[in-house]
Amino acid sequence: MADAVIVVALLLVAASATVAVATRDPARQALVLSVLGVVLAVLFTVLQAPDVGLSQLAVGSALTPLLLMLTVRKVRRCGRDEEQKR
Amino acid sequence: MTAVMHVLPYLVAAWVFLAGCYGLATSRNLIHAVGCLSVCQAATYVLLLGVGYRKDATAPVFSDIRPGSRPVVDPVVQALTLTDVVVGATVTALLLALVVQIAKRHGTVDPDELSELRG
Amino acid sequence: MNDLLPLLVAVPILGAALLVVGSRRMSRPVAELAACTVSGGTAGLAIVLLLNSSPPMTEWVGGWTPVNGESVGIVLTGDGPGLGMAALASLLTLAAMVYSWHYFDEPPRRHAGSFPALMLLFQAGMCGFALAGDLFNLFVWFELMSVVAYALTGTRVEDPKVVQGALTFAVVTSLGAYAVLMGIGMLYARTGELALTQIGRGLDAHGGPDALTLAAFVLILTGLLVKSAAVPFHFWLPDAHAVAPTPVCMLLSGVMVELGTYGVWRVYGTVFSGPGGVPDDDFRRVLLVLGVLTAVVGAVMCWYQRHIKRLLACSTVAHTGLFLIGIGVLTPEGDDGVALYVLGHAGVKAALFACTGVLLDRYGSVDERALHGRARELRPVAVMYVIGALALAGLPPFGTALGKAVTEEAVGGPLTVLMVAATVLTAGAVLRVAAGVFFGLGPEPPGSDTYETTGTGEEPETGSRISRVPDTMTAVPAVLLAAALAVGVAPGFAGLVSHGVSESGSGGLVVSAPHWTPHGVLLGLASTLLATGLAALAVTRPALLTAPDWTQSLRRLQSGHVGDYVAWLLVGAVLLGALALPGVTGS
Amino acid sequence: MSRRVRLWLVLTGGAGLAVLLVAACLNLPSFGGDRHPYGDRAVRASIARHTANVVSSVNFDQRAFDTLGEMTILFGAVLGCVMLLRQTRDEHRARPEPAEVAPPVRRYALLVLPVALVTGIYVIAHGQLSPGGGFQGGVVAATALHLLYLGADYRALERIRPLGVYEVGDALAASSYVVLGLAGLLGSTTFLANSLLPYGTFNTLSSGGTVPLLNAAVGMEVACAVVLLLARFLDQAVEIEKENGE
Repeated sequence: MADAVIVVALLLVAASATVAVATRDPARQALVLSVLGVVLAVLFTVLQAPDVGLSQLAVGSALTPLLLMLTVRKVRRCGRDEEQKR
Repeated sequence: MTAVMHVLPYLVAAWVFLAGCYGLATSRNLIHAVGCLSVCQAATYVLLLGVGYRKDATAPVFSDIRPGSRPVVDPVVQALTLTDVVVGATVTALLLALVVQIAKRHGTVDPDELSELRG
Repeated sequence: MNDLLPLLVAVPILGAALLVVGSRRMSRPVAELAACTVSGGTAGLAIVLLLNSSPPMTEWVGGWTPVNGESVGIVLTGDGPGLGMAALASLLTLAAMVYSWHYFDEPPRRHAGSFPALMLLFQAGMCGFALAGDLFNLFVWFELMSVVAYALTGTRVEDPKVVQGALTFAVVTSLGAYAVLMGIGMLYARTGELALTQIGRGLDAHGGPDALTLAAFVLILTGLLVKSAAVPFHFWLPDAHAVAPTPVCMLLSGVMVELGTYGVWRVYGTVFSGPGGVPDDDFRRVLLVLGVLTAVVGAVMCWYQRHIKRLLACSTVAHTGLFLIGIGVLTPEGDDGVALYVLGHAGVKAALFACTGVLLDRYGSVDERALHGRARELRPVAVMYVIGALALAGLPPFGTALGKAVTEEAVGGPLTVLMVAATVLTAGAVLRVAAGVFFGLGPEPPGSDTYETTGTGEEPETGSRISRVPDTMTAVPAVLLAAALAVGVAPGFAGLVSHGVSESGSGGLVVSAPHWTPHGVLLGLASTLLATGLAALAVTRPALLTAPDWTQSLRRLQSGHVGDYVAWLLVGAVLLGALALPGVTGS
Repeated sequence: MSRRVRLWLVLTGGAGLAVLLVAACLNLPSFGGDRHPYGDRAVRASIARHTANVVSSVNFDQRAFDTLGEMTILFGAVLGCVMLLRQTRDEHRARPEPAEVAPPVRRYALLVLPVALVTGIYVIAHGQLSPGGGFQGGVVAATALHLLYLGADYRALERIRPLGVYEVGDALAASSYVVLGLAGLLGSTTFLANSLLPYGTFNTLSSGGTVPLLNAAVGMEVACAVVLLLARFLDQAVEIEKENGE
């Protein structure tokens, strides 16, 4: 039983990582990355690492995507400024 | 099932690492590239924790089980991964700070269009 | 005494943290003075420890001394090479901080301490890396060193080049670090240990090398060679060095890159040199092939640069190749030679960067052609530049010359010729710059071709162009050159270095202390003469030296594109694997 | 290099590396194996020092030196971000308009905020007992504060977030970790030695000697650092603008 859960979690990690790489739009990628973060946290919990799971949940599914989204926003604003100048 | 199970976590780690490298090398957007780098790093977490797993063992926390009553998984790799997670977040932050500045100074985040340093 | 080892890391960290608190109310000179004091104190401690490092010290942090040969703690190795690198890093940090006295005009508001604090953290990272005796701890300090270096490289965010160079540096190095971590995971899976020597023992206990050993070797070496900028992992280095502030360049080129090479030496010697690791022949093949490639590519790239900082950076690449060759022959003499060479090179290269910084701040340019004949008035700098270039070529009795001579003797044969050629080419390029920029020799420069980085239009790092060169900016390179000279002439110094290296290195084999031989002196003089001749030729008959087509394609590879560099990193890892493969399949 | 050539290079390199990694994976001890010498020793050492959460014992006692490095990386990254994302000469600050937030979102955010904050602090405090500790709790607490941006607006966030205080807090937390290490050196001759305080009763808040103190220092450091990092990025995304007409 435990094995089956681990296999499912592992496959989900592989799948969401692949999707994250294949998603070329950074805003969407940030969302996929936060899904990857959650899936990783689940995997870690299944692998009996609640400590790491907790920090992955906080960092991987909240902090990193948040930073990515803020960067996307800033970059879009810079892009708009460029447009205006032209 | 079991034969695959013996190596599956490692293979997943290798796959994730290579997928991240592929995305990083072929990326058309630096923000996307930074995301891919954090995918690469996820591979290291999977590998480390996979290495430390012990079948039918519990988490290395003795707040609700008596010490020695059950086998526990390897706590050392967990500590290493914990360090790694924090390091990963800081590297991502620093890289994104640089990307923000690139967007400001170059007006683009497409690596194909950055042409200041050559030859 | 060994209990003081962790202080080499802790003191700069504490200093940096307190500086950040204090500098909110401190004026800049006070903050900088405080930082210099901390850095200098650490350097002093490193030297005191270094003098007491025979026999080598080990320290189990937190008092976790092994019980029955097993420990759960982290070990630090305080042997000659480790403490030597820590002392070198500390002294060079001090030099860079003195050099950058009153340097950047615009620290972020109420963050006057940011730059010196980051320099202190850089110092802590380098000291930690040099002392690490535990593989994961090595990774942690590797990361600290890298993270701080990215920030320092990107300091002048207003310049588009700067942010681009810093980002490529950061991406490539981070990927290398993750490769190291994958390798650590594999070694931990096999041996269940993290201390370097324990891992080595665990590998030996398991029997001959297999695919896992090979993969771990490749992954870990990839990360370390990215740091030491070996071909084809070197692309980040010219980009980062061209854009980093001068004091940071002094550190990057003078000691951080060398720490990567040191890491290769340390990890191979402790982890992979046993029967369960990678056989000697294969390791020799890996390092010699990469070393030769690196030396050739670095030297050729160096000759064709016009951006002076980039030129010096490429010369560092070439020298990394020479260091790898020296280590690669796997003899105690080779190790001694490289140790001396690294010390001499650090002084000379940092001095050359410091002098280039003066040009940048005085004329707002580091372009060889734009500066042609403009720096005639800077006599002292010109003299130091020429001396530095000659020392780079291997003019006795500089430390570079002694190290080069000893290494050349250890490698022997065609490799000696290659070493001479590489130094002649890089030193010739620096001499050419000196002749053109400081003495206005040669014809007026021709127009530029399109595919290259020029050094014009740079912002001076002092805010506005300086009219008078501050004393600190000329005193520091002078002291550094004097130190490089001292490495070569101080009686008994070479013997001490050799003693320290042999005690920790290849089985405590004691060899005769390296010393000047007639052969070595002749080789050094010959290199110097050739370099001077080459520079003279470049100045008088530039038409003879037009770039052949293949160098253009070599330069085209240096594209500044992150994706390219990552692709090369993957190819390089495969190359490493292929070079080390025979020994693994053979046994 | 053209995109095509790069793709070929990546595929060649990737394929080679893939072969190497797969071959290595087949040689790794099989997943779930029973041989973990270092891990077993760490568990024994942790119990001997009355630390119920072995991961905390490894992080803050046995391998506390790693954590020093890790905390310093975070500290350095914050300094670096402050430097890289500073307001440069050609930029100015634009006051953001007070944003209209939908009332349900606002209620939800303001409700969750204290809960998340308390959770974060709880997680830090129980680091040596239950899963969690300085890192996790610190990140949770710091991220929680930013719910205020959702719930109220940027100005409200700026009022409760005097960055100077967090900067000082960040640096002081980092220095207190080192100072605790130095106390070990003075008190019992080795840096970061955990022998100053009694190990306490197993499974209580004060158990583990210096582990809870180091844990708290790291918690504070992480919380302040994450607040500062997010603040820099928010600044860039919301406030700092390029001067017009240059």
